[in-house]
Amino acid sequence: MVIQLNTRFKAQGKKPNWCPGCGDHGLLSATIKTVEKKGLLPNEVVITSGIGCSSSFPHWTSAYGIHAIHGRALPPAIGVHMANPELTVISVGGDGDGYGIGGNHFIHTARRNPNITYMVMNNQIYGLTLGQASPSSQLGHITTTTPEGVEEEPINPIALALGAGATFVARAYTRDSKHLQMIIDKAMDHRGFAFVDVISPCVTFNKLNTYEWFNKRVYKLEDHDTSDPSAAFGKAMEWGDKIPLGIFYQIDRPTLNDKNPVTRNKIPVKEPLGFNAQNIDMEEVFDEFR
Amino acid sequence: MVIQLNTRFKAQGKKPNWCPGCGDHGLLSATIKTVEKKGLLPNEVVITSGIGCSSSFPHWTSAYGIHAIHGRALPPAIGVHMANPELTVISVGGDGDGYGIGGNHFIHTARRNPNITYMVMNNQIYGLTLGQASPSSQLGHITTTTPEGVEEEPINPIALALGAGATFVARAYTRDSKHLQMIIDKAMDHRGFAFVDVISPCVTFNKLNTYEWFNKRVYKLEDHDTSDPSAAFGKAMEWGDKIPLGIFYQIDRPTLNDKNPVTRNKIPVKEPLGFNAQNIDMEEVFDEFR
Amino acid sequence: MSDKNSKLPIKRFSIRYGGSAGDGLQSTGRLIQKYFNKLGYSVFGFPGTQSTIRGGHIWQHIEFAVDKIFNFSQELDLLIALNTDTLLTHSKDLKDGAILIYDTSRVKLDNYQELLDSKNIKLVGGELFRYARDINKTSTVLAMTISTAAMLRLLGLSTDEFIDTIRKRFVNKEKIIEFNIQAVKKGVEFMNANLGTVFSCEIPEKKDTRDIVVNGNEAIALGAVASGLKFLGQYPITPASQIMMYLSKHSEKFGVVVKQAEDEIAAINMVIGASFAGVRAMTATSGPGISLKTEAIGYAAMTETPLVIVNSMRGGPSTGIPTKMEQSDLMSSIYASHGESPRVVLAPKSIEDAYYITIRAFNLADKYQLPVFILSDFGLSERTSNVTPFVEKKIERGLIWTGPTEKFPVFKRKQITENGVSPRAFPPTVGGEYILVGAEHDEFSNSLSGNRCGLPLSQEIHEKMTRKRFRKLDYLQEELREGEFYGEDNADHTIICWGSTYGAVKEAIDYLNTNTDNTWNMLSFTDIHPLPKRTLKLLERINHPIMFEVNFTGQFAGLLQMYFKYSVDDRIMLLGGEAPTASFISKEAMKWRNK
Amino acid sequence: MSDKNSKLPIKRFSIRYGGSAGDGLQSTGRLIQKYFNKLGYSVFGFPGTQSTIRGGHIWQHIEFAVDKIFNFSQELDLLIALNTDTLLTHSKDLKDGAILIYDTSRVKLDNYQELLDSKNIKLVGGELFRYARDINKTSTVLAMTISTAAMLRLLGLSTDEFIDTIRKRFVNKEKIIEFNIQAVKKGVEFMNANLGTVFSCEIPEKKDTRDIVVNGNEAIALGAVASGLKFLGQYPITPASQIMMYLSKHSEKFGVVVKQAEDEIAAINMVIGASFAGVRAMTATSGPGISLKTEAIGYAAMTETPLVIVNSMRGGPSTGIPTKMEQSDLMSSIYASHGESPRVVLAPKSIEDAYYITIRAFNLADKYQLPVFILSDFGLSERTSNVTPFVEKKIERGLIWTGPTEKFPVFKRKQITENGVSPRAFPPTVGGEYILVGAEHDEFSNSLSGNRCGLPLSQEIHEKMTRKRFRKLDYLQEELREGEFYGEDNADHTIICWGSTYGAVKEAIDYLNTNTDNTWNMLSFTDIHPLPKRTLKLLERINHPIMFEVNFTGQFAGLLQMYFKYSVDDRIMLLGGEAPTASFISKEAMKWRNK
Ligand SMILES: Cc1ncc(C[n+]2csc(CCOP(=O)(O)OP(=O)(O)O)c2C)c(N)n1
Ligand SMILES: Cc1ncc(C[n+]2csc(CCOP(=O)(O)OP(=O)(O)O)c2C)c(N)n1
Ligand code: SF4
Ligand code: SF4
Ligand SMILES: [Mg+2]
Ligand SMILES: [Mg+2]
Repeated sequence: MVIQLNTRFKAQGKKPNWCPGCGDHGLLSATIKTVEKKGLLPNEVVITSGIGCSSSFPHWTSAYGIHAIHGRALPPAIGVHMANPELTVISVGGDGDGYGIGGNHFIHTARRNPNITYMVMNNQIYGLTLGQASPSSQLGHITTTTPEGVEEEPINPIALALGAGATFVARAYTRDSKHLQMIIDKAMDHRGFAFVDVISPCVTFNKLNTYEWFNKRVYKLEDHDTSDPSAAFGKAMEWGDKIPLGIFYQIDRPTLNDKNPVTRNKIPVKEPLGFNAQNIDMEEVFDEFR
Repeated sequence: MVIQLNTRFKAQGKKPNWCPGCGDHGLLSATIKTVEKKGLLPNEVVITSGIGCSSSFPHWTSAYGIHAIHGRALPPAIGVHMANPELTVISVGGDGDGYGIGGNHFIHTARRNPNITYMVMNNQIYGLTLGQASPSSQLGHITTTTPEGVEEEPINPIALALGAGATFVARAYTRDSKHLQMIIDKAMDHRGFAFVDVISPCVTFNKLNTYEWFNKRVYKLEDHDTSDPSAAFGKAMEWGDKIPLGIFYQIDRPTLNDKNPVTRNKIPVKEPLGFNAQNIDMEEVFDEFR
Repeated sequence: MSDKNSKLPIKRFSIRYGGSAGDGLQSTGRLIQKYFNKLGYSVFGFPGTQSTIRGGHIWQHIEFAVDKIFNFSQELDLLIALNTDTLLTHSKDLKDGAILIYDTSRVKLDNYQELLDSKNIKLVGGELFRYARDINKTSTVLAMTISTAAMLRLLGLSTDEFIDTIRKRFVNKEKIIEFNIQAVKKGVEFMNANLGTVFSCEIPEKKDTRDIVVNGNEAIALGAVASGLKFLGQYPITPASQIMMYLSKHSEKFGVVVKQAEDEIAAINMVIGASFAGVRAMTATSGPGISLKTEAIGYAAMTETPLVIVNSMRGGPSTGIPTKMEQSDLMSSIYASHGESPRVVLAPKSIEDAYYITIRAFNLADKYQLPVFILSDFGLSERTSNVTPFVEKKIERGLIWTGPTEKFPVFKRKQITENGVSPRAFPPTVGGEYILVGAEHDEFSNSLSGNRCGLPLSQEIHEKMTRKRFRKLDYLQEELREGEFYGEDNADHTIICWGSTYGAVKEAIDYLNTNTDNTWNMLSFTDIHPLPKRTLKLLERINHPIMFEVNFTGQFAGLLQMYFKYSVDDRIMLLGGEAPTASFISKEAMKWRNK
Repeated sequence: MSDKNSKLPIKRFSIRYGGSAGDGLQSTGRLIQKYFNKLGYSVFGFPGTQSTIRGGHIWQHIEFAVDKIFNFSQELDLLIALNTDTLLTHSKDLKDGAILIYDTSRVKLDNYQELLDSKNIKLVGGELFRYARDINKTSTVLAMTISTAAMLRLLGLSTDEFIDTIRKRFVNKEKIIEFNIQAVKKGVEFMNANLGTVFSCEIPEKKDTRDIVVNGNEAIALGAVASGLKFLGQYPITPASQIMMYLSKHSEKFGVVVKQAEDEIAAINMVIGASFAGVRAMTATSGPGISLKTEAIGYAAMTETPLVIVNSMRGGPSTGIPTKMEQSDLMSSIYASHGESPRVVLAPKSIEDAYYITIRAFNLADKYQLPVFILSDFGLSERTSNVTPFVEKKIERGLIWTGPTEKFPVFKRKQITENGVSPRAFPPTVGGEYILVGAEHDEFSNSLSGNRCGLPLSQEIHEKMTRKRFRKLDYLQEELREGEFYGEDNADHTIICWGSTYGAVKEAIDYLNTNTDNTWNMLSFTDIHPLPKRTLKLLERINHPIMFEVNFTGQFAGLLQMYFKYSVDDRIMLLGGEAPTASFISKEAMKWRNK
């Protein structure tokens, strides 16, 4: 009985249940292409997500995955990553999942700088629950919970990530698959927490921020100093007639595992269990208590 | 039986149980002075907090207060504020409470822009639980949970507040009471969410970031354009040999209650209860279901 | 084909539409019910939803009758199949001789032919989606209108009133109205070309009804407004989102601040703040949200903050089966939060009851200053039915202190009283200033967790305060509703149930009493916790108890054992997400016939 | 004063220090216990903590004896008062003729003089804090050393070994050692000038003991490392923080990744991820943290992810009395999270047991793939005692799939098996790829909540999977420990208890059997949920059951009623935060004497 090594990331026999035209299809295929191009194998990759249309993402791949509870894509990713730093860990989710209920994990993961790629399919709406306003819904957007239009300033994911201390901050757009793949590629190459806000339109519930709406607004960052926080923050403020795509900010900082007393030297999952197996002298341990 | 109107904000017969020298004493007295100077009355003010040494703050005043659960100083403040927009609402807490477990409420309250003043007594440590690292503990700081020193980049509260879309962002220091009072005064005058990161040293558990440490580092922002987000962000990055105090950023934006369909016109707590009392024709309401 | 003379007379008729998410089953379903309601029939609707936005299989049950319907039937008189999964899921429920309308291009009968034949099903096939596209290329939902009009023709009912209903629904959307009118015509033609009118519907006596067609969520929302709700803090989640969506829509008019929070924790803590400030406040969610609110629920109980919490239960645990029905959150509602804290749990039995129980929930919360759960479920929140227009009830805000009185010269927020209830004051009441606190505290709400914790007085206070908080339950249980019997007196068998399964069990009891030689009754509960002490008297009247609840571990049975030492050893279990029907319950109950 | 010839012989001696937060009671307390341990005595320590950092009243109990101590005594032989609140709190517990050492400038005897006189208390007053300041101006904690040395003098014990203990504790801190040595001298002088040596301590047989002095938290942490813990996700909270603090300290050496999370939700979800990746993982907290973890607990149960969750209970509800003891989270541990999900709840009875139960917890979690609670409490987590050095036990990791086998040729993460346990695979196992999911799912862990939810197969799967998950409890209950009797066989009265109150009840049973004409025994439980089925057999051996648990609603009694229809109508209640003592329990139990 031998198992064939699978090199294809596309799930066999399962088809995404996203609406036709949903932006999420775009991120899925760009991700599959990128990881395959990088020569990764599905068994070496763990994809975590929360809950939402977008968060069903792991199911459509053949990698290992954690379809966690709502808003909690990142903490299990950290757990996986520290338990076995050799695995490639990717986290995905929606704007509601990642910027709404999961917002705290987002900002704390950013400053921790684990070597994880986090991509948020931002459709500025709660898709799975049928179209309520999300924290990134545009001011004035009329949704099922905002009959007079959204009254709260939307979250600015790029600015937030910068403010939280992320070391790689980018935006991409599912309609531009080449660029998206390039960004995913760079994000995955980045040592540390790489965050990508992925514009991924919801064709069913967001009739405002449509492909057409974005097509005429997006442009690619050029001549931009990605190491300058103030410049990055200035660019982050741009959202309206012009919407920049690309890498806003990238710096080098030791990763979480570089600094952790255990993971800087060891792969925890490969270590033996217990005192004796680890050659720890129990008598010495007990001496503290005498 | 007549109750004497109390104009003094200091709690009678209760003394703060903070350690002698704790920075929190400074914020308490500066706040009391400022609100009294503004002519506010204790019965018109509600102070909310979470859990921590700092969060016992409301108990030492004679105002109304909500000593909420850990990390949840802000949501009840929003509830109070929207139920009765005539009240003055102040929220306080510690760095663990506000930037750690409560981080998500912090960023979402910032973008919502309710007319609330939020002051965080930042001592870069978990005081009440006896000295663990907090999210704002300095890199390398040796605490009871970081025997080799903090390994995670600390949160930058000013940058985070800017990234989250706060309309008033400032830093003050409990050792400079005059300046602190000035900042509290301006924060309370600000229409919208006013956030103040208050350096408030813990003399018992933080032996690193002491008064001496701060005294030689703090300086006051001058010639700083408080309306420029990039400039504010640049200044926010400053933390080390030089630590700026003052207002980093302040802009005018409609507040939550300005835009809410109910609170823009009404004081909910003063409205009559039920359909008929509100002169709502139930038949008309039911018509939708016929 | 022209109408035949001898039509089948009907008093009750059950229809099921099956299709894909996105086919518009639920919205058209409501229209059809409004139509039958207008004609004076009792109507009942129930959706079979999925947590997928497009594709998959969803369904909509619609039933109408001359007499009041308490629950939808398992057996179908008519099945309208817009996809093949409809047959997979529902063909087993077709009655002998029932009718199947189906889309010939989407539905493959092959695997079902034998079954359909054996049941003598009348087949009416047509290219419903093509007809729809012929009217308007992009609007596949017209297939629903076409099949509905075909159904009306089958029943010999006028389509004019149906068109009126459509007009009202789409007021000012002339194009849509026009398309629908064409679709109605097409549907009638289509049925005329097939079976024509087969049934003769008994005409209800009720005319010009003022009944309204609402679902459980709407009933709760309306009940909350009638109670004086001013603040709703909520985070979207199936099947509770609709409460927020409905109240948002009318936020300004109803004077209800609706705050969609960043998560469920923020939502309930906002509500606590609002309640502290003096307004009536509520949060609504389902299981996952309740789990997140757990800590705050204990805080509300400890601080004695009135709060109404709607939990619309769905299949669990965890994400579970989020668009299906289960009654599995009973114990977790009673025991949510660490430590010991009192609360009330009410489980409405019907849509009407959902409205009135909401009013009771607000009154109990205010009078006894504690969190009150309304335990709805997917089956109740999403079912629709016609109900008599709701009326307002007395609002009781409990003990509110606005200044010194003889009894309360000084304000002590947690004053220890006989029934455990203390006065509340709202800011800016002068003299009422106090700090709400989740640590144990004295009568003035001064926290003990600082300097005074550990002194002998703090032990005494904790014990006194615990007793005070729980004493409220002793008093309030007296005003709770006790279980309600229905069926034969002193019956051989009693089915015990709680909450939303009331209607299904009731219909089962009628069936069992008619169709078996045993006598049957039911004892149904809505006020679950604390169970009124006099419940034991009711239980003692039972000869043979059978528990019916939609969960695995038998939670309510466990409560009866724990609180009354009353054992129910026989139970009917349903697990799988579908709401119960009378025929399922009857069939299961039959096991004990003559035992 | 010089030593007298006739000294009081003692076998057991109880001491209480009372002072303010910041006086160093707890750290010196541990030193003193290490000292007695070294001499071969059994020791027992218990702190009376406050959630205030400075000031307030805290205390430290220290007891030593020739024979094993199971719990600290209520009655005191010696009270060392560093503030007046010490008298307020503890003077009532002084034995007749006991000794009071006190600081004359801080302690006002006035209000207590009468009581002290009536009890013939020997007073030894001195300016302990001034003596301390005389040695070193800033180090008031030296007052603890001074009074301790005075105590040793009183007992006629050598101070050399005590100085050794100090040297070891402050190794390389010569200044501190020097100050302490001066303080010891001062203390001896002080006592010589007062009572001198009053007692003659029986010398224990045990010599050169290798026993260690640990508290419950440390025992759990050590047990976890012995079990192969690799990942601890935690957020600070009393009284569980110490677990994280101890493991952080040795993180590198023990190979345990310690991640202090941003909140309890992140902590447990990190742990879930780590467990998924194949390591043994744990989270620890107390009530408020458990409440926040509620949603993830259900997710772990649903996804069958092994997990050890320490809940060190404290006084509730809400913030409650955070530094006091209560057993009030039993029901909320069993029912935490919406829907129905299996879990195991173990409550260690002693410090030794805390270590060994932790190992069992990890083995059960892995073998049955579910969350296992360790229900400690403030009383156990913070008590200290000498225990035999712990030994390692077999580690059982359960069914792990690393490639095709005859029995499992294809990997199905949720394969339905006889005992409900399915194989697990960890990344990067080839062929083991699967998605962990909280929605209901099939054997391959494919989610049903998307397109397949609502089809008949999904009902079937939900039912099968629910049964599978709960079947694990049926199997595992067989390997759980049943209740343990102690005391007279077939006794007149049986005190039933669970968890950490074991020691206090045990001592009470001894007392009652010696001092009453009734016979008494106890039935103590550590494995609480699921209660082994054979428990009923034990219960049937009881003549008159009395329940003792430290909560208000009688939670364990409720469980016995619910699961075994076994009624315990008499109970001893303790509420107020202080850990129980044998004399409290005996006194209460006496009520049933001769009944
Ligand atoms: C604790 C909890 N609260 C609420 C929900 C309901 N819920 C599921 S998905 C979702 C929002 C999803 O929005 P987003 O993350 O933007 O994903 P999208 O569907 O738009 O891709 C919500 C509120 C839940 N599953 N769990
Ligand atoms: C849910 C929950 N988790 C943990 C705790 C324990 N706890 C109380 S205060 C605190 C940290 C306080 O730190 P900070 O907010 O910085 O306040 P400080 O004491 O430093 O002023 C913690 C972790 C709690 N009370 N509730
Ligand atoms: S509803 Fe929106 S987000 Fe969800 S699958 Fe459809 S298009 Fe995508
Ligand atoms: S421990 Fe620190 S934060 Fe707490 S009161 Fe003392 S000085 Fe202040
Ligand atoms: Mg979205
Ligand atoms: Mg702090």
